[in-house]
Amino acid sequence: MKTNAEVIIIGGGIIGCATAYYLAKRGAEVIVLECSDNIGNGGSSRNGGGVRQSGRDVRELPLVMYGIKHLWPGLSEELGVDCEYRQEGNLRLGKNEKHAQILQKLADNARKAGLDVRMIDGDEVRSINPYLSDEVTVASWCPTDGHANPLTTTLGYYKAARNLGVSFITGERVTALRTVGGRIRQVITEDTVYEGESVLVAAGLDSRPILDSVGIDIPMTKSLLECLVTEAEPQMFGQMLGTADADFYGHQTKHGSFVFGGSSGLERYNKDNGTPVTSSKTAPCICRGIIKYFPDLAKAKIVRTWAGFMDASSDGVPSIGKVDEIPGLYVACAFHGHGFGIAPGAAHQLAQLITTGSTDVDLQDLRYDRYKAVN
Amino acid sequence: MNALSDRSRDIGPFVEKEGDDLLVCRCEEITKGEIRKAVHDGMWTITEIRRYLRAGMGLCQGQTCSKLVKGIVARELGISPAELEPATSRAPMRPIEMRVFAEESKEDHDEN
Amino acid sequence: MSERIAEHPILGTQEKGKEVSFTYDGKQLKGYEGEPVAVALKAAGVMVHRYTAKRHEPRGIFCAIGRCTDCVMVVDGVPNVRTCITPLKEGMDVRTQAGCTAAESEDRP
Amino acid sequence: MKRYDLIIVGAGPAGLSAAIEAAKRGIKTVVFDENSRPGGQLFKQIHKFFGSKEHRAKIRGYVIGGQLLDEARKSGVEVILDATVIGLYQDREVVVKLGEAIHHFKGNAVIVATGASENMINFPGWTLPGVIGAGAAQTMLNLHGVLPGKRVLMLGSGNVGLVVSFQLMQCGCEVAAIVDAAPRVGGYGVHASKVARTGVPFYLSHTIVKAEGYDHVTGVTIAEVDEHFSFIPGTEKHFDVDTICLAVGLSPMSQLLKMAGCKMSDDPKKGGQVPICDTYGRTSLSGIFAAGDVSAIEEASSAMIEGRMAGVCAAEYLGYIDEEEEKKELAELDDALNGLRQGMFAPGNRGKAIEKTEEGIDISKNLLKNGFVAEDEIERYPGVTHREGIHPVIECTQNIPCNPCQDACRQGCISIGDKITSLPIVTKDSKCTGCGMCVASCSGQAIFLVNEDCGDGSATVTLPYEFLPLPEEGSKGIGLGRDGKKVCDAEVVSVRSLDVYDKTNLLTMRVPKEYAMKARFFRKA
Repeated sequence: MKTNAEVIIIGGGIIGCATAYYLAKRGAEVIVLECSDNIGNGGSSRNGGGVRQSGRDVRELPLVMYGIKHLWPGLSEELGVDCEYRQEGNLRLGKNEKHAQILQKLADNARKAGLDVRMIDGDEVRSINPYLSDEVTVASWCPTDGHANPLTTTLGYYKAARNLGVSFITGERVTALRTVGGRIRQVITEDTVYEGESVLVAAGLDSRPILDSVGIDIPMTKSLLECLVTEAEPQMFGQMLGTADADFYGHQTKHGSFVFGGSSGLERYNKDNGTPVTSSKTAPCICRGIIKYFPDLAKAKIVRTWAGFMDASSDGVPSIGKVDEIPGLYVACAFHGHGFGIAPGAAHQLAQLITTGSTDVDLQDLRYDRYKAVN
Repeated sequence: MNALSDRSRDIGPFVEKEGDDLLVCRCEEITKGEIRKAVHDGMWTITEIRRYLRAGMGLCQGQTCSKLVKGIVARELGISPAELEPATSRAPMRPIEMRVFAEESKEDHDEN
Repeated sequence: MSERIAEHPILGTQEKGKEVSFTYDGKQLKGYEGEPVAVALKAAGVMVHRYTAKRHEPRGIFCAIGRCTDCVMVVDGVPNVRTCITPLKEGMDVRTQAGCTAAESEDRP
Repeated sequence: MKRYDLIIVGAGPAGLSAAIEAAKRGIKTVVFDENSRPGGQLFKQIHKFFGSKEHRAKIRGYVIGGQLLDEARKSGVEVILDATVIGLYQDREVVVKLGEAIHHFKGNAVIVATGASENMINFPGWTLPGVIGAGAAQTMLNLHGVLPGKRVLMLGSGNVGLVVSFQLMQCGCEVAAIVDAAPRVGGYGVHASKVARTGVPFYLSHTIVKAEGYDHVTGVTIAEVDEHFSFIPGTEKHFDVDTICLAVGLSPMSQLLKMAGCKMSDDPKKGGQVPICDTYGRTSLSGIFAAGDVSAIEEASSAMIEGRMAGVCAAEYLGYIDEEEEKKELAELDDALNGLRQGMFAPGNRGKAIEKTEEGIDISKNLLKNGFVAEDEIERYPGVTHREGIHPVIECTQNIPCNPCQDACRQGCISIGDKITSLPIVTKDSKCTGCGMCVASCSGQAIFLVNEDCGDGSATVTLPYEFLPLPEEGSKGIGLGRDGKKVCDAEVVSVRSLDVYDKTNLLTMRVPKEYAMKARFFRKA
């Protein structure tokens, strides 16, 4: 088993797998360490599949727009796996004036950053998606948004990276990092010491204790989010959906099933018994939310629910880039529950950063050390 | 770390075999050949196979095929089926209509 | 090709609900109220409950206890209904399913 | 939230037995079951059970189901049917779909007794309508009174395959063959023999090559397999059948326990993924217990005792009995369970090829290969003796925990002794009156009354007969050997159908005396 490489990536989620892939494409030798027995077992396989620009903080917009422009359209072909990417727009729905204000503000900011997103009324919403109920009176509409299958996309990056010679080691929990001569050098697990010239920490919530070993801290909290999936239904619509209230989001998959997520308000307080298990209250709450928006789906059957921890960042956007204080160390974490759509862009730029020292997209706003006291 | 940790372990090349077109997952219509190929694509756990192929992710949620899938994956990897962790169990145990799931009884079933 | 058991050497004659009519792909059939839809169809000689989405292959009863979901049909307009555990009612509209919708006649090979 | 002292999931033999134990100690107990009838698989089991009196031996499964249900109701158990448990969440919260809504319940303790589901095996054509699980056949026949087909091929020679084959024939279906990839019959020899003597051929070391048919099964091809389970070319055999029944084992349905977070293990000896628990069903999670097939595949008789054990443990956990009482009760139940877990089919012997009986007699090779004991093998078993006048011939050749025959004979003709697995012997000076109680009480239908020489060149053979229509006195036909092939002409002397026989009719046929020890079944001409 290989223990030395140019780059060691901690975390076999979509960020780790995709960065490994783009690094390998650039000729780098890479080892990916994943603490779970399964590749992509955190947020990468538990999210709702949005590939979305609208509704995002402007600081992360350039990175996701880069991905949607340059990477997502050809991704299935490039990886040889159907990522089920579908670019048919995103409707963010509202039912009242308060929602309209939230949506308007998000849309205004996004437009300033160069994104085509506009406000539409209830009738126009239903001309785009006739299944939505009359309760929907307003929405923001971004035609270049879309959705994809997070499971096949993550595993597609893994497969492609593995084919390029990247070493993946699962069930390997990193306990500490170690610098040698002022540079990052060692990644220590229970049984093994891995060595690399560069180390990327992309381990979601676990990034925090790992970075702790070299005195770096990225403020994150844990929040348990839930999703559910229905049986296959006839194809109804292609848009990604969300709401101003964030009470549900989701889309219809290529397979025909609907994948929906949502919130009960208890996310931050769910009891943690060590594994992300669903609570008994959330799925019914999500179902009630969906039925209000989509009365036609009332008889669709739920076949499965699941939960995942979101790595909530203190300001809602991730930390991505170089840790200047420790040469060779890079981070990509705290994606705050919307790390899937942005992952190809982030991974692509990280690979470029690690191998060349520069990026096409300015990552300055996403620096790891940006967190300041509010008062 | 376990027998499946080093995903670079050589399990030999994928060779098409007779019987590859045999259906394994009845719900999602996934064949033995697709499952064998997925193992060679690096999907070494039951969870990864499910996520990659949808085998066991259909209406019955793997109640019919899970043992068959396990057997095929184990054979391809040259390990015992018991070494493969079965998929996570998740609610609901049976398909349930959204309108029913949404309807939480207030009285918690009164006796009568 | 199938029939009901008139008298069983151990169980004797089995009690059934009242006789009801239902339609199967538009055809009138009879069965007993409360018995699974699949049983009424079986007694009438119906073997094929649905055609699959990908390979368009026929499927029928497999587990008969609601696990395998192979016997699903479109019942009263709702697809994916497990007929082996759905009680028969007067006037039910039962249709062969193709993929996840009711089969049109051209769906049947 | 509504809270019960004890919530039990599953109203099968284990769940109901647990509920009875708990409720009779004053515990507020509810049982949820997703089916519209309680009793689990018991209501599909129409054969007489094995074991001894305390295991409810020689009572038919569905009757035991009724008894359990009565006892449960009398002890105040609330049994809620059509109640699908959709999840076992943190803090022992059970979420149940009832009607058109979901309900949240908390249990101070929870017993999961969800049973097992059938294993399946795939071959070309296995998705065709007409390929069904053996459980499906049983459900259609015994719960809903409809035939799954007319001509059936059974894959699997374990007890399920054998018992369901017999049930199919009882309803008038023809069983074309029983096929198993293993080289030996997996189930009880007595179950195999009662099927074989009606003429059903056994194909061991054979499996299905393909199911044939366009939109439903019209035929099947099987072939012999070598020791690596590969087909041997040229050994193909074709059968015209409309139904293929799969009886290839069971897996514990343990998903609820896994969802709850119980530590699980994958144990092929127990049938698959099971909760890690102690002998009495205590899982790794406090207050959560498992009982019956969900924790290891066994017989319904064991499930009932395991259920009682879990009920006793829950009672102690909930403070209704003290540890001392728990210990005493469990010790008694231990004895009952150990009584069942003996003999050559005991859980500990699973997978072992046993060559000799506990008495040191060679096991019939023909029984394991073809489903019946050959003529040159049968004489070596202690139940097979020759007497003047009418006497029992007990063709019981394997050590299984079962002893009703011993109590059935008021004359004391039959003895098993203290060890429940011992082969029955016909006592020396006994006086058989020909009452037939032994024939009717043998759950394996392995006892015959024979008068080897009636003085007129003929002999009479009385055999258990559970088929319809019943042949009339005087009707002529043929006597079939243990292998189901014609051995001689036969005439029905009498058919006795007393209530005490519990639906096992006693058919007495007259055969030429040289066939007294050969003819074992009657078929009308």
